[in-house]
Amino acid sequence: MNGMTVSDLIPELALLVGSVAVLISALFLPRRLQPMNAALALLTVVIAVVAAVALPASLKSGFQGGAMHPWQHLSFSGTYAIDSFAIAAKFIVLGVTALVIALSVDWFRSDPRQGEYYALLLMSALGAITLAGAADMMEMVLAMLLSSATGYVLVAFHRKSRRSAEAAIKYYLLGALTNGAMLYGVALFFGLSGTTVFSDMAAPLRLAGALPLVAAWSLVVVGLAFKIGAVPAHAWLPDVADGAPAPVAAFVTVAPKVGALIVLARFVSVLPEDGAGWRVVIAAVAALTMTLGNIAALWQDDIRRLLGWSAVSQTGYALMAIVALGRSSLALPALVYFLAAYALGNVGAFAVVVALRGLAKRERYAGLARSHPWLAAALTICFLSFVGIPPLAGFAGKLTLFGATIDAGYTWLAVLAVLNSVLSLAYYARFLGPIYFDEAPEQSGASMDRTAAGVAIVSAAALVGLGLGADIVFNALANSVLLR
Amino acid sequence: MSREVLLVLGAALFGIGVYGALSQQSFVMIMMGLELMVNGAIVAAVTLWSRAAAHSPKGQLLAVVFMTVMAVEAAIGFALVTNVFRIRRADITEKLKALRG
Amino acid sequence: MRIPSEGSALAMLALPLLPLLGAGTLLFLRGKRSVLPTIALAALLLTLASAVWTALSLPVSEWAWGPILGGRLAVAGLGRMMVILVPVIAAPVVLYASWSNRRDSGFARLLALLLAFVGAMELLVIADDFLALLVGWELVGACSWALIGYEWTDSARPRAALDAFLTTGAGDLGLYIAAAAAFAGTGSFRFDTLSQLHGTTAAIVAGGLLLAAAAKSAQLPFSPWLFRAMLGPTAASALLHSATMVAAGAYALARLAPIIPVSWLSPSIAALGLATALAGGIVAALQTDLKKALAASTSAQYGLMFVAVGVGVPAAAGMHLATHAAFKALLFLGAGIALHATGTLELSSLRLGRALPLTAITFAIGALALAGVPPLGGAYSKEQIVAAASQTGSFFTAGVAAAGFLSALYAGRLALLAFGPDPNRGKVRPPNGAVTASVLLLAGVTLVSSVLWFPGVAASVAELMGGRLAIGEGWAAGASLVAIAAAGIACWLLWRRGDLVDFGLSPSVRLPVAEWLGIPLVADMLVKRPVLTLARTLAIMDDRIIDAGVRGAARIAGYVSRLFGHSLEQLVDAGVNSLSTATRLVAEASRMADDRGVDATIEGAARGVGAVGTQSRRLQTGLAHQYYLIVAIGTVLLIAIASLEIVATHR
Amino acid sequence: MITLTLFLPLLGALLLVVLPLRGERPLRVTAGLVALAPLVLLMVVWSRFKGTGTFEQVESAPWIPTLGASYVTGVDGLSLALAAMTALLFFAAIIYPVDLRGRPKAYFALFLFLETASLGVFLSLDLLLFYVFWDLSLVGMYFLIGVWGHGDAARRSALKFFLYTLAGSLVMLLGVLSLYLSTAPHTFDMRHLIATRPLDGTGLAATLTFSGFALAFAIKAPLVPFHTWLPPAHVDAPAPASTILAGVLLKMGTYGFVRILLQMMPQTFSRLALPVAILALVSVVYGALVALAQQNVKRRIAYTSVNHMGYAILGIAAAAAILPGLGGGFTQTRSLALTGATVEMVAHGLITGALFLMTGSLWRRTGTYEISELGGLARRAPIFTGLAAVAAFASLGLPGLAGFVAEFQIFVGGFPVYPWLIALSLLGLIITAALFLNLLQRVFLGPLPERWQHFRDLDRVEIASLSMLIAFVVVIGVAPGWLLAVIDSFARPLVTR
Amino acid sequence: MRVALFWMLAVASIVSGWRVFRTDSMVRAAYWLMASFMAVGIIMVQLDAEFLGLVLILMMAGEMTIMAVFMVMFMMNPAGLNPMMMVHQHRASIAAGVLAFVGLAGVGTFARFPEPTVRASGQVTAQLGHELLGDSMLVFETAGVTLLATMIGALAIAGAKGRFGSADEGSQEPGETT
Repeated sequence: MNGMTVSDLIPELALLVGSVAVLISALFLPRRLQPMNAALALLTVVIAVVAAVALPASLKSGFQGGAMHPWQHLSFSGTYAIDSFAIAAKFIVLGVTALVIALSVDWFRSDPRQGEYYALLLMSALGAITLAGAADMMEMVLAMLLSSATGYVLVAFHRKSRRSAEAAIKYYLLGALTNGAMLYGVALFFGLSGTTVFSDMAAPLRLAGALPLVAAWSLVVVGLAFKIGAVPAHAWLPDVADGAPAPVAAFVTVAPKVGALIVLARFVSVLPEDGAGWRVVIAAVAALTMTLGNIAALWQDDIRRLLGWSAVSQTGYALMAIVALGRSSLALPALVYFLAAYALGNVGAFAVVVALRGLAKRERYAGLARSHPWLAAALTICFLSFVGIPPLAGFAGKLTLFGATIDAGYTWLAVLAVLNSVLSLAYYARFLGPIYFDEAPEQSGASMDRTAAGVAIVSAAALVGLGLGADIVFNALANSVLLR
Repeated sequence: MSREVLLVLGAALFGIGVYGALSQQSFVMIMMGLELMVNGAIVAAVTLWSRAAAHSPKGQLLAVVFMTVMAVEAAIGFALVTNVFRIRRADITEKLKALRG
Repeated sequence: MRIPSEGSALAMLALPLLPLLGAGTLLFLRGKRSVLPTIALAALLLTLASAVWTALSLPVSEWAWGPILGGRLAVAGLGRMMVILVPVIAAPVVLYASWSNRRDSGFARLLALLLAFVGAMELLVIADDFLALLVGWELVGACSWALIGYEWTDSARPRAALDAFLTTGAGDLGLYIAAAAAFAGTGSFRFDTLSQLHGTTAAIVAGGLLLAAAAKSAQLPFSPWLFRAMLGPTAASALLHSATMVAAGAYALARLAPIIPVSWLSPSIAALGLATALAGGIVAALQTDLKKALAASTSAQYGLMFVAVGVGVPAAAGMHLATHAAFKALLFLGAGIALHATGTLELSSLRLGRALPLTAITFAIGALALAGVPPLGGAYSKEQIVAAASQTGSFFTAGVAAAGFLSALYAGRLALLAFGPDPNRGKVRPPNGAVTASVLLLAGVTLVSSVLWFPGVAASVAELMGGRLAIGEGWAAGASLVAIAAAGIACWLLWRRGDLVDFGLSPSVRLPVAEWLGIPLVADMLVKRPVLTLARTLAIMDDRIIDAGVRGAARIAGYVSRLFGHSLEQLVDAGVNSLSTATRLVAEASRMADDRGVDATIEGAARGVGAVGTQSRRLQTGLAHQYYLIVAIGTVLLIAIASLEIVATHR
Repeated sequence: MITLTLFLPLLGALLLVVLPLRGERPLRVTAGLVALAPLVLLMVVWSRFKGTGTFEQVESAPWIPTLGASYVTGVDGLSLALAAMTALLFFAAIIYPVDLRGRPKAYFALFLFLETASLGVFLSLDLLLFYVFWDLSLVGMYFLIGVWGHGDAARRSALKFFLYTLAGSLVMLLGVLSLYLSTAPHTFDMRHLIATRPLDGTGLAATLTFSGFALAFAIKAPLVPFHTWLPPAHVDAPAPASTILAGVLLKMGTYGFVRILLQMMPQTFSRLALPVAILALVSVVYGALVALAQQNVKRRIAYTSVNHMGYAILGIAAAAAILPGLGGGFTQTRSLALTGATVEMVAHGLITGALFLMTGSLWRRTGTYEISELGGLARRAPIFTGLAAVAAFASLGLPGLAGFVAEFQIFVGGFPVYPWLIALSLLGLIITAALFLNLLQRVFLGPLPERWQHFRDLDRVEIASLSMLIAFVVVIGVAPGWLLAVIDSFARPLVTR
Repeated sequence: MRVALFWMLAVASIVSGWRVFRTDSMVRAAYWLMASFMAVGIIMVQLDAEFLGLVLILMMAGEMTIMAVFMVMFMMNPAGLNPMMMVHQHRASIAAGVLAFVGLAGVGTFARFPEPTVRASGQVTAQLGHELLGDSMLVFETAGVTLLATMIGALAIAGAKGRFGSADEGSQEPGETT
């Protein structure tokens, strides 16, 4: 089991190779053909997806045990997990990456450095995927670093945009601070357990005192909170959603979050159940995050900021799964499903923004239902999915999350989440109102980005499909075990 | 050179770093604070390797990883600070508040 | 005499259905005015035929709405007389209406409503269970609403109709309760199971029934609704006061009071009836509007019937119901003719004896019957009530005799004032043939009722109704006759003195009494106004307070976001100076509470778009170093929560 | 068959969007035809209905087997009656003319979508499926009110409606989860939950779950004091939407009271029946009184809904109560109360639906709902007046019309259980009579103001739509046997269990 | 001797760390920071992590030099030597720093850590090498990828010239009108 099977890393390697290939092609392609890099990047993602699909199948032959999912194992001396959740995260991240690439084609068409953009995007996806699989403190730190460092750059990618630069620096400053804190926490963990591999940490940690343990995990959680956009390190999210290039905003509000939540799950499952107090703290963080995100979103007149804040609140919901971890068998499938739904919704909503060439102000959306009915419908579906209206995917996600939370004995958190869902409807509906109920002010000049519109519609359709076909996800994840 | 003393040293560097990161207006000075924090973490890592888990080479590796983090953050940080200064003529946090609310 | 058969059951169903069908036909053919009266009268005649058949065959038939709901229809007892009486009285009235209202735009509606009125009443009569009774009961009420509001362009009339409907409707609630209690007690609505009732359930049934009957028959304190009902067309009044609406109460009591095993029921009925008879008599005597005076007399006469039921001789009540129906319809038509001729109903300005001699004679016949002057049928039935009362003792006898005195007094007064001779009276518009015929018909019926005086006739009529008459004390009959004679003399003397209109009483005394002893005012003050005020208050409260709770929640969310934004900003700015921050926060909060709390009607949600919106965004200051502070504070909080949790679990 | 019934309107909605139909008329005709289909299909279902007391004509398919959720539909007496009423009401509402703001396609598509959602609530036998349709109905209604409502207030009313009822439905979701988690293996199947009643009794969990559901349904029904979303939503909604809102959506609340609370948690309900009944009584009297004070036609009718739904829930509570002293007794009357409550749901749907459609006609012609601005319309519109009078009398409970059949059964059935509450609730009857007759009098009777001299009577479509509803009101009022038999088939086994 | 040296270095690292934020110019601050790192580097050498210590010292020397030059080149005071004291939320920052120190020092002082079973020996660098290419190879690889990504990223942002002329050209939102 501890072999260094390079074949375990085929999806990751594909991304890496693809990224380098994009860089090289960017060097040689004439400017006119630079958008070809998008195609190359997309191809890379497709290869990675195929590899991720093939991975369990290829591994199955090697492991003939009687277990339910014999192919699940820890690789690279326990530092990297190959399990259902890591693979699910790969799918989500890769899917998001593919959609974001499609969003970027038109958006970055005029940018001469788009080759670097796609290369960095693939690297960032690689970071998120590695994060999801990380089963080692150092791997976790580096994966986060990879994801963050590329993320900062992607956010700053518009060299002429004042907002882009500002968003990037705030993103960076907050990330560096929390990362610093996390490093100290990781050092403490190493001291307490003598190792950085999750699977070897659990036993020694049970012997550790409460004081260093709390200090250590709190610092690590702060670091991860930054990645997922949870209180208290949430502040970058709305600013980045607002200032970053819209396709990048779609990406960085989703992909790192997926990886970080999975690794957070792995991480807390290493902690001793008693005496560490982590469950209550995560519950408190979840409660604060969802409430803050929703309250702050309440009166937003800018859809990009609104999506940023709603991304904060969605993090709060997702954290409910972490709270229920180990107490409800529903928790992890719910988390994965919810993340998939959230990813589709967020990308879909940003796709609408991209399709409208970055249009953000609420009043400019008046009458959208008439001028762009399909875009309006897609945005509506995304929003309603966020609220949790059935049969959209967001509903089944929230349903299972609430169920897991109640099952875990945290009914108050579920009740709070319900109240928050109602609150969230208020600001989503505040946006939907003008779209449907008002007349368009005048002919809006910008043409529509058709590819992005397609992405929006595909995302919305996928939300419906995922909602109706929820069983595919839950069935695949039933009886899966989170490796650590 | 007991473990406790070394860890207090690490904590002190980290604390100074926190103070610097929070108190400085200039981006570059903030970055210095952040580096000091990492410095503290490195001290802690090496200490805990040497004084608690010397059997594991991972402790050293941890310090390497921390240094990598420091280098990467510094590089990206410089790039971003240059960038924002170029576009916004902003060198302190107070000058960047277009994105808020 | 009983010939039950399938056909007779069908005939019984035809009793309500034929008139209703006729009403539908009338509405359908509303354009062809000329055929309408024919259809209406034909429907009534067919109904009459069915009525006679069923009265002879005594059909009984079960009916069901559903697995549980259902009951029984039957023509039995008093009903045998009633089924016939209703079309008999209705036919002349419809004849009258078909001429006097022929130019109305709602002519078809009027005839249809009259027919529907008959149909509903027939249903009420053949009901042998509470459910069917209630259905008929309510339909009668609805028809009377429509009839009173017939001339709806004058908004006073629909309003009067509403008042009448609500007054009787309040009583109807009693019938609902009675039905529910009867079902609870016996598991069925049927009358034949009522005798099984006992205890509270029986008392509830009795009380509910009495309430409903009192309201319907315009007994105290519900009597005033009849005055409002006077705004309806004459034909409607005639029918409503005689054989339908008002009759329903007395009919139901006469039918049910004997079989409900509740001891206090009969005395209560009698006492209520007597009180109404006396009060109604006084009101009728003092009222100067011809129709209103007749209306008051209706209350009084039904009071007498209640007395009869109360003292245990429902047959006497039934007999009086029949005779009263005939002469009261007659009197109302007479009043209608007077109104048609002069355009007024003020007693001081009528005296149409010379101008309309035929009408005067028929009116006089009716008045004599009302006064109880032998040998008219009205007199016989009233004497039977006196006789019945005399069985229970002198108190009721005296009361009934006094009521008889009053009836005779106001009957005479009305006849003299309305159709007395007036030498100064010029020409007036004469009634036409159809109207006259209808009046004559009713006069004929009134006269025919005199056959009751023939020995044996009354007894067999009573037997037909499933009861028997009381054998009265001789002195009682004498006293009654003396009272009538005295009233006649008093009437004559007053007429001679010219004081018959107002008895020389000043309006300030007479008017309140004549307007039903001030009951309407009291009801207005005690019921209508408080209810309306309550409704308005609640409506305002509903808008302002209950909803404000909800809006308040929205507003609190706004506040929270605002305060949150503020507090963070303050916190960030002030750093460790938390004390001053807290003070400022409290001040800010109270200022906002003052600003907003006062004006509770404004939607917090909408208001927030402006002010609160900008405030809540301050949460995100945009300043990176303040984000840092959030992280620092947050981390401390995380550790604090974790420590608390650990301390708590380890204790 | 039921599945077809359920999804035909949705299919029709998609068809409307896709088909290149232009202009209001062809769209209305198509939508009307589509809406006719479920009505016909439900008649077939009705004809096949056996009344066995269990769910019949069940159709099922796996949906999320891992979570124990499936697609299950079927009918019993309750759902069949309500579904048929729903289909009828939708047909009447869809063909009813209303100002479409130049967006006929969206209007009819949304309406058909809403029909699927509404039918789904009554026909699904899986809690999750039930919830799905429940929430979808909110969405559809939100857009109907927002886009086609009157004036600027409509948007706010729509949002208020959406927020308020979504809050209710999410609270219900917690209840659903609580029920779900109490089963082993976990399932959302209503039949299983009804048969096993896993969370019944007086424990804290059961009480909390019951309260959650009750709150959700009380908001939806609505009961005082959770009703304040209703008046603005009704006033600002376009008339056909008001019709559906009052006729169908409110029923979901009462339906939930029966289907979930009474059938799945009868013991808990019997313990908590009195508070529910008192709340219902308050709704009856309060709703009537507040309606009496309203000076806006639609607001007035809207508040009578509070009153009527109060009756329905009073009946349900009476049926639910098994008082210690009564033993198992009063089964007959309790069954009567439940039947009455169900008939009330149907009757109120038809009657108030018709009344709201009429307000639409009023609005089309006058542009106002203020009672004080109207009057004397009977002169120009006798047919309108006649139909309005019948509907008003039906609503105030005149025998021979549907409302009476419902309310009478509730009174009679509830009386042995809660004599005082029932007696007090009768007050609602007289107040309702006052407010409706006053309404008729002030809108249709009296002198005709100059400005309405050219008021038009109802046109043919309006008459057809309304008389269809009124006809059923009369038929149910005169000969309700066919309906009562179906309803009784579920009500009696339920209370005798 | 070792101990005395250690104490000197420890005090030096803290003091110079403190001086970073108490100096007049950024250039000086950079050199104070470097001094702090150098002291820590030597302490690491003392703790048998010679390789790491030296790497740290070399890295910081280079980095801080770049930083100083960088500040002079790009930032607001070209001399980079003018007096400056630019702080905000000062008391809160002090509180945070003190809290962080007290908390972590408390952990370091009072927490029970396992005692080392072996003492770090002379082969530590070799051990590190084995670990890098052995059990933690993935970590090593990830670090490599991260550095690669950093280079690409930093160049993409900071480089003023692209392959096709100015890097700024066309690098903006499609909806923006600049």
